[in-house]
Amino acid sequence: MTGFDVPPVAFFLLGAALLPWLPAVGRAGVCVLFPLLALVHVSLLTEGAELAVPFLQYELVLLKVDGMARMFGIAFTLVAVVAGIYAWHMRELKQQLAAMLYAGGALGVVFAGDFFTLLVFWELMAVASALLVWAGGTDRAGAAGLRYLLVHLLGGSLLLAGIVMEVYTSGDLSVRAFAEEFSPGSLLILLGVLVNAGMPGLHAWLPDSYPKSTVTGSIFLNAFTTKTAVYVLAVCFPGWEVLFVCGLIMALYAVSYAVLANDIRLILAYHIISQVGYMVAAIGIGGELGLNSAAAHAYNNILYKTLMFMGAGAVLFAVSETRLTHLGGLFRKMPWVVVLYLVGAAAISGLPLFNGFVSKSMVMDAVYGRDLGYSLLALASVGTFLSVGIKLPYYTWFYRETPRELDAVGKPPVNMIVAMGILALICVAYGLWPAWQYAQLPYGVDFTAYRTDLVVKAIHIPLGTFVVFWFFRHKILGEAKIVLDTDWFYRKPASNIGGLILDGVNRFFGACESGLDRLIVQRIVPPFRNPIKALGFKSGQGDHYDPDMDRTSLGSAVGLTLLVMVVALVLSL
Amino acid sequence: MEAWVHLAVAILLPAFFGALVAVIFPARWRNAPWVTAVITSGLAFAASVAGLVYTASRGEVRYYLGGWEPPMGIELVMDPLSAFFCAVVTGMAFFVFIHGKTVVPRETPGKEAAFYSTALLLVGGLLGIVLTGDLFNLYVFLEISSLAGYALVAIGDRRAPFSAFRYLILGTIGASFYLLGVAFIAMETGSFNMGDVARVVPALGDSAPATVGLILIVFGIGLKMALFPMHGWLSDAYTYATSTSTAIIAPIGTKVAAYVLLRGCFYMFDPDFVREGIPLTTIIGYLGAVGIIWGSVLAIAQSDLKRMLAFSSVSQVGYIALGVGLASPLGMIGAVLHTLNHAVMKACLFLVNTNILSRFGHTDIRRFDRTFRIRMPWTMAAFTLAAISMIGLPPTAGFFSKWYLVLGSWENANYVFLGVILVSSLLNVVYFFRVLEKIYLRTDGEPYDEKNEREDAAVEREESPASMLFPTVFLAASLLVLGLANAFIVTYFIRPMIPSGL
Amino acid sequence: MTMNRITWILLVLTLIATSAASYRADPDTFPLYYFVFGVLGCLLMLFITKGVAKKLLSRKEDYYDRV
Amino acid sequence: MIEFLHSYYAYWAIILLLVIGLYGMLVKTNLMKKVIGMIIFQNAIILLFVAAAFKWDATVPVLDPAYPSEDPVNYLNPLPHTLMLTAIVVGVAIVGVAFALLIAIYRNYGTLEEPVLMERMRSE
Repeated sequence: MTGFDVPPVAFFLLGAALLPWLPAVGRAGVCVLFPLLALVHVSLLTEGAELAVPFLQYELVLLKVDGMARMFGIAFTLVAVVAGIYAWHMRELKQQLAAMLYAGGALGVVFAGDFFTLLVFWELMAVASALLVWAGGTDRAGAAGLRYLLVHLLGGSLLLAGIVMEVYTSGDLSVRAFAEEFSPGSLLILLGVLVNAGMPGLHAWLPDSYPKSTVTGSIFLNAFTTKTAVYVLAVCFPGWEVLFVCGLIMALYAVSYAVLANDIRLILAYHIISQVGYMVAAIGIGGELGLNSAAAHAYNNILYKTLMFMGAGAVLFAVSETRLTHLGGLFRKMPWVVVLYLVGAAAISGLPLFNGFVSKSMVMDAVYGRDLGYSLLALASVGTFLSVGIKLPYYTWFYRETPRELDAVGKPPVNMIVAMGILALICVAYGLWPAWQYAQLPYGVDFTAYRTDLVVKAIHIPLGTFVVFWFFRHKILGEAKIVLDTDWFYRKPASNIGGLILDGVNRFFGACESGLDRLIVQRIVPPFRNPIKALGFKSGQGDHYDPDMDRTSLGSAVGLTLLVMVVALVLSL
Repeated sequence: MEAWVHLAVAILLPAFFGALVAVIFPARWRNAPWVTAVITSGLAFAASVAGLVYTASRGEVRYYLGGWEPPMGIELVMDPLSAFFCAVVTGMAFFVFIHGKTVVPRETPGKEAAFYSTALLLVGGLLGIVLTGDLFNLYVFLEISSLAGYALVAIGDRRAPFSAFRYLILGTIGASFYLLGVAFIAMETGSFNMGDVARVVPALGDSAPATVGLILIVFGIGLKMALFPMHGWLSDAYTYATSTSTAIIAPIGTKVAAYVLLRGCFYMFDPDFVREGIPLTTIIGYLGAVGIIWGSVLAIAQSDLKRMLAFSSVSQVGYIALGVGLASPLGMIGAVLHTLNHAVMKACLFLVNTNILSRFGHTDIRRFDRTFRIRMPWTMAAFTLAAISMIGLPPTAGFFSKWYLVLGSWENANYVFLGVILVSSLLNVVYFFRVLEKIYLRTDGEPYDEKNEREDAAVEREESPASMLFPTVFLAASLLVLGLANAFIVTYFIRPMIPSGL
Repeated sequence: MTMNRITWILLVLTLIATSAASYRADPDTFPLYYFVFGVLGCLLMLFITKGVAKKLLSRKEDYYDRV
Repeated sequence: MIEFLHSYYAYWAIILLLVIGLYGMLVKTNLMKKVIGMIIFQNAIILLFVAAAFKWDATVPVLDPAYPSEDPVNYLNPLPHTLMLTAIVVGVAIVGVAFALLIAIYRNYGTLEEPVLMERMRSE
């Protein structure tokens, strides 16, 4: 007990409050210093520390420290510090503010002890992160940001509805593990959290928006939203069998899209979902090993995924281009970026000596015994290595000569390299000395990562993948295209059907769409234009409501009054 | 204690005094009626706030008019409920009067004195309804406010007299039914005093005349409240009256009727009896629920902003009726809180409507466009905030009253009401976003490009004068304050007023 | 990037060494199981995604910008 | 039956007046006739108060040696009757406003027949 039980979010809110008053350099300093203070603070927090304030008849628990929360808190503050360094050159107040609030929101969620507090920070995250998407500045980013916000508000509403029901049935506001049964409340909460976790079907906001954010914005985006969702799942739904299935779907579905994607930040975005899939599956297994492995994997994932996004950001910063088909041969321009990125890639692929190996092995160990699930996760790791381990770096930095239009490229600033270097160092350190990691886990650990079978497996799968890749390397790149995902359903405007009726799938979608269109345009909208007519009253005549045409006579208004009176009297006597 | 007794009458007097004073100034002093109205309503507001604070901490105040004790004489009673409604009525009147400085002389040139005098009579009548402890006296105040209301509605455009006439016929029927109900209750209990009635009624047991009396009172007053389906007078009256008339009648007129509803159902009669003996509150609640949906649907159908707001009033009054219908502490909190919130929101929206009308000469939603937000940024910001509050998004005030209603419905396991509240929030989104989209997003189908930018740059800012802008923005901002302070308001002002039997 | 002979030899040596280690640790499992898994899995993934999904779901880049 | 009707004849007359008033407001299309219906309706209610507060063999509440003052049966309750004075005044005010509105309507549209009036408002 340090006797200083302040919620860590306070540091970020304080920092955000300071930002507008400072000159540009000072702002960048604040963005590193305050997260650093928060990091120190979080690492000094002792388990069991609690800060509660009364609110109405409830008690809001702003701070509640346990192993799981502490682990996520350290990861979040750590990555906020490094991201602050990475963004040192960036002088835009709006982005800095949004980033601080966003990171603060994530910490608020993690250390929230009751659902109201959690929800408040949850919504803060949604709004702040939408600002980061909008900061992209392009029309596409603007539209994507709006879609992003709408989806998250929907998710937040589901969560709110679930929480209301849950609090009402149980009267208990505290964040806690739910018994595995589908009450309406817990189901709504689960759905709301799964929106943020990126469950396929509810996930399209992620690949839609992350690649459209700014260089630095996507660094923050990748770390917080999905991982807080993982945290909430781990705390509230440990051992829910349905999550195991969800996790498998996430891991495979997203990795398939990552294999197809052409934009490097899109590949990484899909990989967020895929990696979260591992964690969700581990949570679905539950138990100490399951939760430990989920927490460890989330922790490591935050580190190496941020590192990789930083690499992609450096490319974008230097050449303003992120499509693989338009990149190539950039190795000589940014050797350090490549090397550091490859550390991250090795970690995500689970190669021995890197931190990803440790946690991925833990997850696989937790899943061991469920043969189909085990094989499917192994298959997902093939896709992981294929897309971010080889495809992305190969076509970006090594394949063919530098395209002419990219020839006069800028160099990524030093602070970016430094930030990447710090993360790479941590990734390697945790890989070499897994005991450091075990010590932080919420439950006691009885696990050895460097077991022969695990090491062999971690080497053989990438080897096999690499051989196939090399064989087909000239065919895999393909053309500059995009691949439709479920955001199609809300992005494609209703009026455009003609050009789509080309093949089976499209005809099906088209039919659904035109059906919906007909339903909305011809059935749902017109009655709203003139409800009087739609309900069959004699006075309703035109297509649109017209006060003069649709005015009821005075006699009928008097009649209605009498009717109400008579009905009420009859019912009451 | 002694001095505080006069607080009750101190709320009532300024309005009537102002109504008399406003007409005596020579015509040269053009602003004198306005100043009178602002000062007197401000005094009444201050007295109401003082009364609110006093009653919240020290309980009710009784004032015997002329020194005659009830049941012979008439008493004014200021308890937490009536003090709360007084504060709402006078507060709204104060801000709307400030706003009228330039609007009234333009819309009704040469008749400012008559206008303010009538408007103050309206306010005085409404305050009288809220404060009086006597059933017949309430009828008199009801008719004072109604007559002033008919007159205010009638000073509009060509159609206004007819809409005022409709209002008059229906309003008189409502008031007559109320009087009939009073006759039944007086015949059964032998007293016109509400306190006496409340003491006698439980002893009567299941008395048919008293029940009939209550029902007549409730639905007679329901007509004044525009409870569905007795809202036929409302849309025309609000649409064709002058801007300031609507702005003053709309936020407070129906709310005071809601006050009578609460008073009659929960204070004069035993809440248990009203809830279970006769299904009166249930009927009110379901009528409110239907009204919520019906008002929202019709609001979507409107192309005129003012008429849309009028129908939205029908819908919002439904929320209050729904809260009464729940007949539980949470429902009561929701209803009372929504009265306050809706008064502020509606006043703000009608003021915005006036600002738009006075700058652009029309309030046709179909003709709204992007330039609005450049020409009147503050007004549009106020509109947006009020719209968000109407929809009920946190942390604006509108969210919290709906929240209590949702909690109340959930507690009563009334899923119909729950569904209605959720569906109506969606419908609210539809009709408000239709406007917001035009103001903030719509670029006529074209992508936003340099041409638009140049056009936008050519548009000059023409915000309303300060006398109009201040009340609008202040009310909008207070929505946020009310939202954040809702826990305080509920704990200190609303909880003390919940009757013991509820 | 080029893959010269030495690199390939290194890869094969790694494969053999690790397989041998695996065999020593547990003679019952097939030492090259995960290598084959990697090869087949990669082929499967490429086949499914490129062959099926890309035909059905891929669009020009300005797909969403066209009205 | 006759007895029942007889003992409550004042109320029957009042109910009849109420119905006539409502009928006027409900069915008649001429706005002036609606106002007349409204007047009848209001006055019926006033009569109800007057009738209800009256009792035979009692006097006004002024002390009279002929009537023993200790027995309240001998005196009328004056309150309903006096209150009705106010109600009559209110009623007159309403009628006045209604007529003023009718004049304004007639000036604007040249008719007091509701269907014609609505037709003219429509064609504007």
